[in-house]
Amino acid sequence: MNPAALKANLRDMPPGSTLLVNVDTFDQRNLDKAGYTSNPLTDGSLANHRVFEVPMTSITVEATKPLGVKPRDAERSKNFFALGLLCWMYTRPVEPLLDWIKRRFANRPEVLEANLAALRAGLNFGETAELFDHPYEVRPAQLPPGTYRNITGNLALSYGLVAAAQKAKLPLFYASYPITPASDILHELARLKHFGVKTLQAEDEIAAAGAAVGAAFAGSLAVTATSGPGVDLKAEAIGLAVSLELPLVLVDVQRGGPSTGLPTKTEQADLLLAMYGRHGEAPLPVVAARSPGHCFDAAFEAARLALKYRTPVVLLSDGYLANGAEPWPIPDLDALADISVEFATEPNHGDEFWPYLRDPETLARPWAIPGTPRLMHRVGGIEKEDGTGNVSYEPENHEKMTRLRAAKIAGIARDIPGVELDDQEGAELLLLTWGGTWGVGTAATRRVRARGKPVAHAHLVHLNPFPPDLGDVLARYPKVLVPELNLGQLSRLVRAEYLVDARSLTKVQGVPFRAAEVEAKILEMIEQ
Amino acid sequence: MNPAALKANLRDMPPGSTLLVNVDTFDQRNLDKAGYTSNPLTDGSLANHRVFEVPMTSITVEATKPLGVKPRDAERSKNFFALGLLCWMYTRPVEPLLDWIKRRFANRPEVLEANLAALRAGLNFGETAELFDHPYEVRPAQLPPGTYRNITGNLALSYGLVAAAQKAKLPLFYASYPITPASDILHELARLKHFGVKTLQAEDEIAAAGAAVGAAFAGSLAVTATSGPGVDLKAEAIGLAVSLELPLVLVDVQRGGPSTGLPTKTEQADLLLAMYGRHGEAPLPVVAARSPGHCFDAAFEAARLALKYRTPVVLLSDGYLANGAEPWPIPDLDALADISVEFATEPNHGDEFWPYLRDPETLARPWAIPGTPRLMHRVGGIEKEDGTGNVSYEPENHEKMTRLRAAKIAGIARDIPGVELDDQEGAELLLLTWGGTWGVGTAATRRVRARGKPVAHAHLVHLNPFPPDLGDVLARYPKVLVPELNLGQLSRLVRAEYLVDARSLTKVQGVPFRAAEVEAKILEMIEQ
Amino acid sequence: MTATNGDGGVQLARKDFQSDQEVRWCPGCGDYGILAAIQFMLPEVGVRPEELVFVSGIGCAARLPYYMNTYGVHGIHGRAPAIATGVAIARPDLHVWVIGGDGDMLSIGGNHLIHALRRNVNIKILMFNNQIYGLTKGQYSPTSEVGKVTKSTPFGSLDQPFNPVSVALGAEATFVARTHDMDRKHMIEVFKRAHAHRVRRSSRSTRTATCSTTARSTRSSTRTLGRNMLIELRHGEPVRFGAERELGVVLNELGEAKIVRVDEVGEDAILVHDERAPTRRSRSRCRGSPASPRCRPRSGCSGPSNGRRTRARCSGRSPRRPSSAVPAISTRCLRSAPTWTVA
Amino acid sequence: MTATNGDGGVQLARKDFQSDQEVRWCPGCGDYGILAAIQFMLPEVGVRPEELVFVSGIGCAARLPYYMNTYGVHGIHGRAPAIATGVAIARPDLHVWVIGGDGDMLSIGGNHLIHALRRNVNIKILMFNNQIYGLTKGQYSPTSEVGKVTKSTPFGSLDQPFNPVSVALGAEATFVARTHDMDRKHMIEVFKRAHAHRVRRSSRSTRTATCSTTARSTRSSTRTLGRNMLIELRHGEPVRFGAERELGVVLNELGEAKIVRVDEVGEDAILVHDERAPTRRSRSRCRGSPASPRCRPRSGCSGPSNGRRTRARCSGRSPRRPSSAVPAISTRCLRSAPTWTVA
Ligand SMILES: Cc1ncc(C[n+]2csc(CCOP(=O)(O)OP(=O)(O)O)c2C)c(N)n1
Ligand SMILES: Cc1ncc(C[n+]2csc(CCOP(=O)(O)OP(=O)(O)O)c2C)c(N)n1
Ligand code: SF4
Ligand code: SF4
Ligand SMILES: [Mg+2]
Ligand SMILES: [Mg+2]
Repeated sequence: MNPAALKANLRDMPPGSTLLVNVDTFDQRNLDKAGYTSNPLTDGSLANHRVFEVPMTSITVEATKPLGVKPRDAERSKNFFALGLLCWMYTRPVEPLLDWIKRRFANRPEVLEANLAALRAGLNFGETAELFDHPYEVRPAQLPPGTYRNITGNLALSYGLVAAAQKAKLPLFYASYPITPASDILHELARLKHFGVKTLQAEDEIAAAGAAVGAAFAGSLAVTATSGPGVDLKAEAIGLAVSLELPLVLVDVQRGGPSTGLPTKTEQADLLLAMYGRHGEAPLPVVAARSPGHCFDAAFEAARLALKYRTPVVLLSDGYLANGAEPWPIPDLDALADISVEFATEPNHGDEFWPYLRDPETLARPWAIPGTPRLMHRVGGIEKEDGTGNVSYEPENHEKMTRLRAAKIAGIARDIPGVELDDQEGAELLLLTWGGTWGVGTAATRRVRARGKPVAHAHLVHLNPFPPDLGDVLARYPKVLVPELNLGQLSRLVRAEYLVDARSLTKVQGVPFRAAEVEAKILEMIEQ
Repeated sequence: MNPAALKANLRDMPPGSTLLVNVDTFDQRNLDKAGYTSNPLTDGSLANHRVFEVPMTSITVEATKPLGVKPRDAERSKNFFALGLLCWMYTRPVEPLLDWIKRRFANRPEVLEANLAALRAGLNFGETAELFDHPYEVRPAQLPPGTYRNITGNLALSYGLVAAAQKAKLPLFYASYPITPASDILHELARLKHFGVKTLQAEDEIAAAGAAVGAAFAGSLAVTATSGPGVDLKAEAIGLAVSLELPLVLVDVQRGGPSTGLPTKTEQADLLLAMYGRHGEAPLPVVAARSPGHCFDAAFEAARLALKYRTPVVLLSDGYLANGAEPWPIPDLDALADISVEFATEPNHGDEFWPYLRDPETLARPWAIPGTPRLMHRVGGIEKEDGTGNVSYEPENHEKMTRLRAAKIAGIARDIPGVELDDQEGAELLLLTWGGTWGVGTAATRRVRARGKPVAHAHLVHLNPFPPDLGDVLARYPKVLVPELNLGQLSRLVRAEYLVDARSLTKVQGVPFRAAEVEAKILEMIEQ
Repeated sequence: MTATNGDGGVQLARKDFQSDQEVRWCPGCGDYGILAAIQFMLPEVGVRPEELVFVSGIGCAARLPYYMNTYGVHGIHGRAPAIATGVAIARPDLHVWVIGGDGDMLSIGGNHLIHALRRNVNIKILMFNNQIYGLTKGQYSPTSEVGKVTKSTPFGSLDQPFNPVSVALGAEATFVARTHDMDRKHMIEVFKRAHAHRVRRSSRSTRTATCSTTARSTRSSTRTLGRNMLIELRHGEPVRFGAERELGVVLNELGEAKIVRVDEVGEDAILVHDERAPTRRSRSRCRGSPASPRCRPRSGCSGPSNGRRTRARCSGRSPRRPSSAVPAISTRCLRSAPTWTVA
Repeated sequence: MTATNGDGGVQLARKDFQSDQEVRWCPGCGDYGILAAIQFMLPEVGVRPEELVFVSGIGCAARLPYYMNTYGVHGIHGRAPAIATGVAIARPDLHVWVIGGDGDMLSIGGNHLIHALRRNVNIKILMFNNQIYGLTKGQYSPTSEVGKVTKSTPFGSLDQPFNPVSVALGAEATFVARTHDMDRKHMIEVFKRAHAHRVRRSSRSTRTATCSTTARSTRSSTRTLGRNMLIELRHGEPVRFGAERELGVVLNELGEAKIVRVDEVGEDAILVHDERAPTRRSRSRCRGSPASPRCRPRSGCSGPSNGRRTRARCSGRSPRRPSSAVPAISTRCLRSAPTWTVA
């Protein structure tokens, strides 16, 4: 789009839609011509849309130059550049397009070549610049009353962290290393320093996690975010945080793996990594967002658990949620829970301060931050004596501490809501979703019910510990189906925990399920 | 021990026993006095023992100097230094000893102080120098006929790797970063360069794993070993090896966790990490050694699977096996299987070479090493097109490749032996062990049977994939007990896979089970 | 562009080193020039495609191996020097080149880089320094100048950048050079010297002949960047530059480099470049002077260019808990985008 | 050893900085001296225990925080500079010290070290350089000299060591000093300067006042290591050393440092040390000269001392598959320990 096209079409674009603008055309002359008094790209008026600013003209000119195409003529191939880029973004096959172009311009070989070059340049631009987009399947607009804005998952997650810090009355410290599709959280938070947010672009993911541990020790709400490969690298520092029992949120915006995999595509294949990706017995809570807007709530909840139980928490998002957008009812911040915690200020054992003397209910240890007189203490990753926190190699103590750490995390089950269950009379099959498959799960449930077949749907936000009643809920249905964008990770956890024959519907294509796919599988299982 | 004591007592020391020698006394004069013509510490004559060389005299002198003790008098406190060191090594409580010393020397305060200082110096030396020892419970000497030597797990593992390289007709490339209790593998292999072994002490564990990937690409049998924290760090590079489908062995000599944990103590808590400690769907085979000598066989098997299926393999050992020693029947190298694989030498798709064209049976891809004309190709961590190996973002291709990688690993089940089952008529309970609990499992089984109660014992060397008949075996017993030095990791895998109510007996004390503990649990479960 | 192999006989050409994969950098990206220089250089030094391994990390630059008709590993971010070390130790018969960007090599991969240099492994390392993270859409890198406004530093970056040559020399590198993507001739010359730098370890009689090489290539899309922006250093020649070579470098008594007009101090006063002198180290540091051309990265990887340029990471003293002076995130902020109401 | 706090009034002593934990280093280890120097220095600069955070990685040196009655984090291997960066950014009001060994800081932690220096974060880094891995029982470290025989290098190490000062300067460190565990006075002086080095970021008007500091401390157990082995550098003074201060350092026209007899060249020819001159870099590199004392590490952490000293990593050209020239591991080898037979 150029300024004129933007002006003409903007009112027809629903919030959350994606705009591809040709920045090369946004010069003063064109803006004036279109009747803009300020540049819409910078004045915030497009904040409700996902805007990709691409220098289409100049890249097309460059791309066709080797063919001897003159800049003026190249301009005309620009649309093919845009087409190429769209193919990339929506993962559409290119071959039919190529055939069509070849037929269409068969008798004008120079134009054909130029258009093909432009198309390829568009495709390559998407790949090279790691552009990321999937249309988030917006829920039908039967929205409850309220005030909405459009929001992407990454932005909602950023706001959720800031809100949590505020409700905890703590500064927010955010350290990370850029990686698709998590980078935007860094970009968003870096702009919010006036809210007491400090951001650090670290030299790598290990340093980012290390810095977060340091900031947590120093009394901040410490957060680090990354995607798959970065989670691998942070494992050791997260294990340290488990041992130090310090609050910390690790955000994993999942993408296609293994290894570099499909960096711009979505997947849900890091659940078992979140659960078990550290050496030794190092349990921690795992929370997953279910929609772009829910990233706000999930971030808030992750921070709450981290602070209250002095533990690192893994918050799972994915590329689909992170870059997808949906209408979001703007929360009333005053209505959000107070999640503040007390720093220790006094010795807790006679004249002494014992950093591992636990709260009998939460099993959390006291948080005494540097600068507090009389509470000086040292913490480290070597096993600690129960209570004093001194280094201890004593066998029984290690057993005790290992079980205490596990009990602390397991005990969180008492502090989280029961299963979100959408039951239906006569349902024999339970559809169990987690994370980004919630949307398609609700849609598929609706569709199955519309066919007159009963089905129940439960969704898990908390993946460790599970809601306390999950075992009971599962036991009520003879059939359990878990649709997952992996090879069956939640189903393994559920099977091991409850010995329930949970079946998987798996898909690993870098794109979300379609409702019809889940619907078909449900119907098939109901028939069986 | 000084030279004289060594001379006098050596013949009474069974092979594999631990010798604590005071190096300060091994000067020429003392050696001559004891009648040694060469220094036994360096001439190899103690190779059958675990020798700890400790400068006892000088440390004791230094430790007592602040008390004003003269060097000559300090000498006499030396035995208390040795006592302290022994307490550390055998994880014995110190308090009773302290009480005894205090009573014993109550009326000679200077001597008391000196002895206490020496005792503490001994304890601290053990901790500071990360000395590692557990007495390995040697099996009763009903050994079958054959030629034996005494061997520690780390040495057997090193030899197993060298033997595998030889039987594969490949050079062995070993890269690692020092860490207790895995360092000795580096020390051993560094001495074997005359067998074509190349060792690299890398700058960290990531670099060690990266170098191993490079060496594998270049055509070596590539191995990297570490312990818990190092496994965390290697995750990303191992994920790369999964994606590149290159042979590589990752050895994890498990120790007490989480974080730095108990670096000199044993544990079995990295099984789930080995299984799931990488982002995305990145399955790989897992093999575990069951005794010090078996580390040889397990290393050989890990190398075999890695080479044949072009995959990284995790080989699990633990501190108890690594540093424990047992009599070992020296294998006949000629009798070991030929595990050599062919490098690709010719284009495999017309004139082209396709690096991801698989062997239809093993699903392994060809291994074409640099230097081979006409087979130039590029591999990378981005998803690859089936066959050509070119970068591909195509959804169906990603699904296909993800399932192919999983099928390749799952297919290994056809290539491994069935469950090692020690059944007994009438047994209702199956004791299922893995790794270092094999020894105590056999002992407990013997003890239960000696009481006239039937019990069956199965041991798993292959943890992924499981032996093909494991499901059938488990189904035969109403009760399954899994003793583990963790919080129940194998039992989770078995429950998820077979929906069998496998119960755990867990212990996390940094020390192995005692046979009586396992026996008691078996009896308890039999009664139920 | 064919050449005769040193062994005599074998004639290879640029195309022998080009793979069948489409080059996917942004049109106009400086990486094209570097790729071409490598592909022109290789036939001239007489090495066969199968003897070459190109190892890279992740980033735009790190795509290069795909475009070479040689053996290649596109590895993981930052670890290319480690992977290459494994290749080179396992196979001293190969020629191993390491490719990466400034983020790949100096941020996440800094440790592997300095250790590879120190170890003097038989590899050649090319860092493509565009002073930005290209692939991830424009965050500042360890070579970005102070104050740079990028997506991750909307108020300007605070960190002192590395001077890659200083880092390499501080890490005991035995061959370091810097060249420029717009100067194909100089690039090819530098790459040839890198290729030839395969010495025995100094005076010690090691049997594994190893060396390491770093070339630094700055990319630019602005074709207007002229010769007079660069100081070309040649062994044994006075350090002069400028359109008319009217400028030169002198050393003061402390060993600091200064830029002067040659006619004011006389030709004899001008420093003569000595590759082996330890003060080359000082000269690598004429930062901010024309010696280090400031390149405008390609549109594809540039950060926001019109943000406000302030330099504070956080505002003022930082209380442990936000005091009332630190505004709380407010409903107003969450509404900073247009809102609508459903009734 | 008490002192008056700068604020006036508060009197603290060494014991106020000593924790109740037993110090567990080997008797005679050089780390004791460094610990004592820190504990003597702190009361003199007037800082309160609760304002201090000691952050370390893993290793013998890294145990130090346990012995300080301050806040402390015993972190994970190599990551202390990163953890400390988090503490310092979150809390500019604190005094943050980073402690680690040569392996911790320069091997696994090299990248965090150079980035912490480059970023000029408000931390002070002390590296205890014993040129060996102490805790893990004696493998060579990145500062071990070429040819060192250790457990992991039975035939002698091949790798060129880092010069820590060069690495730090190459990484844009703003304060670098080297001192010695046997010289408490000099140590305390250096630590005090490190403590004081808390400047505003050069000329830019940043509000967060940050700086970083590296002091390097070599340990030695040999009490005989005398003054005449060291060159002490003092700003504004000629660089002279030796028992009688009879030796000195001059700079030749290339900026290279040379050791000369003072009476042969005259006092005026001797280089005057200027802390701010860029060629300090060259002088950091008088390696092998008396400027870098060779320390024998403590028994507890020394490697095997009587192995053969050969320097090859592998024997000769390295064929892709072992040829017949490479002996196969044999039953004889597996039997290299005494064997016995059960019949
Ligand atoms: C472990 C890991 N962290 C982060 C990333 C994301 N990432 C890919 S390339 C890159 C930096 C690219 O910058 P540079 O190395 O300078 O190369 P350029 O694209 O500028 O050529 C980053 C942060 C990744 N792929 N892996
Ligand atoms: C990730 C990880 N890798 C390896 C180790 C094992 N390790 C502990 S300390 C150390 C090196 C000690 O050397 P140095 O840092 O020089 O300290 P010193 O003991 O000599 O004071 C190593 C390799 C570890 N704890 N963690
Ligand atoms: S994003 Fe930048 S570095 Fe990457 S291809 Fe485009 S211009 Fe080149
Ligand atoms: S092993 Fe070495 S560094 Fe460690 S305490 Fe002993 S003497 Fe000191
Ligand atoms: Mg770059
Ligand atoms: Mg050391």
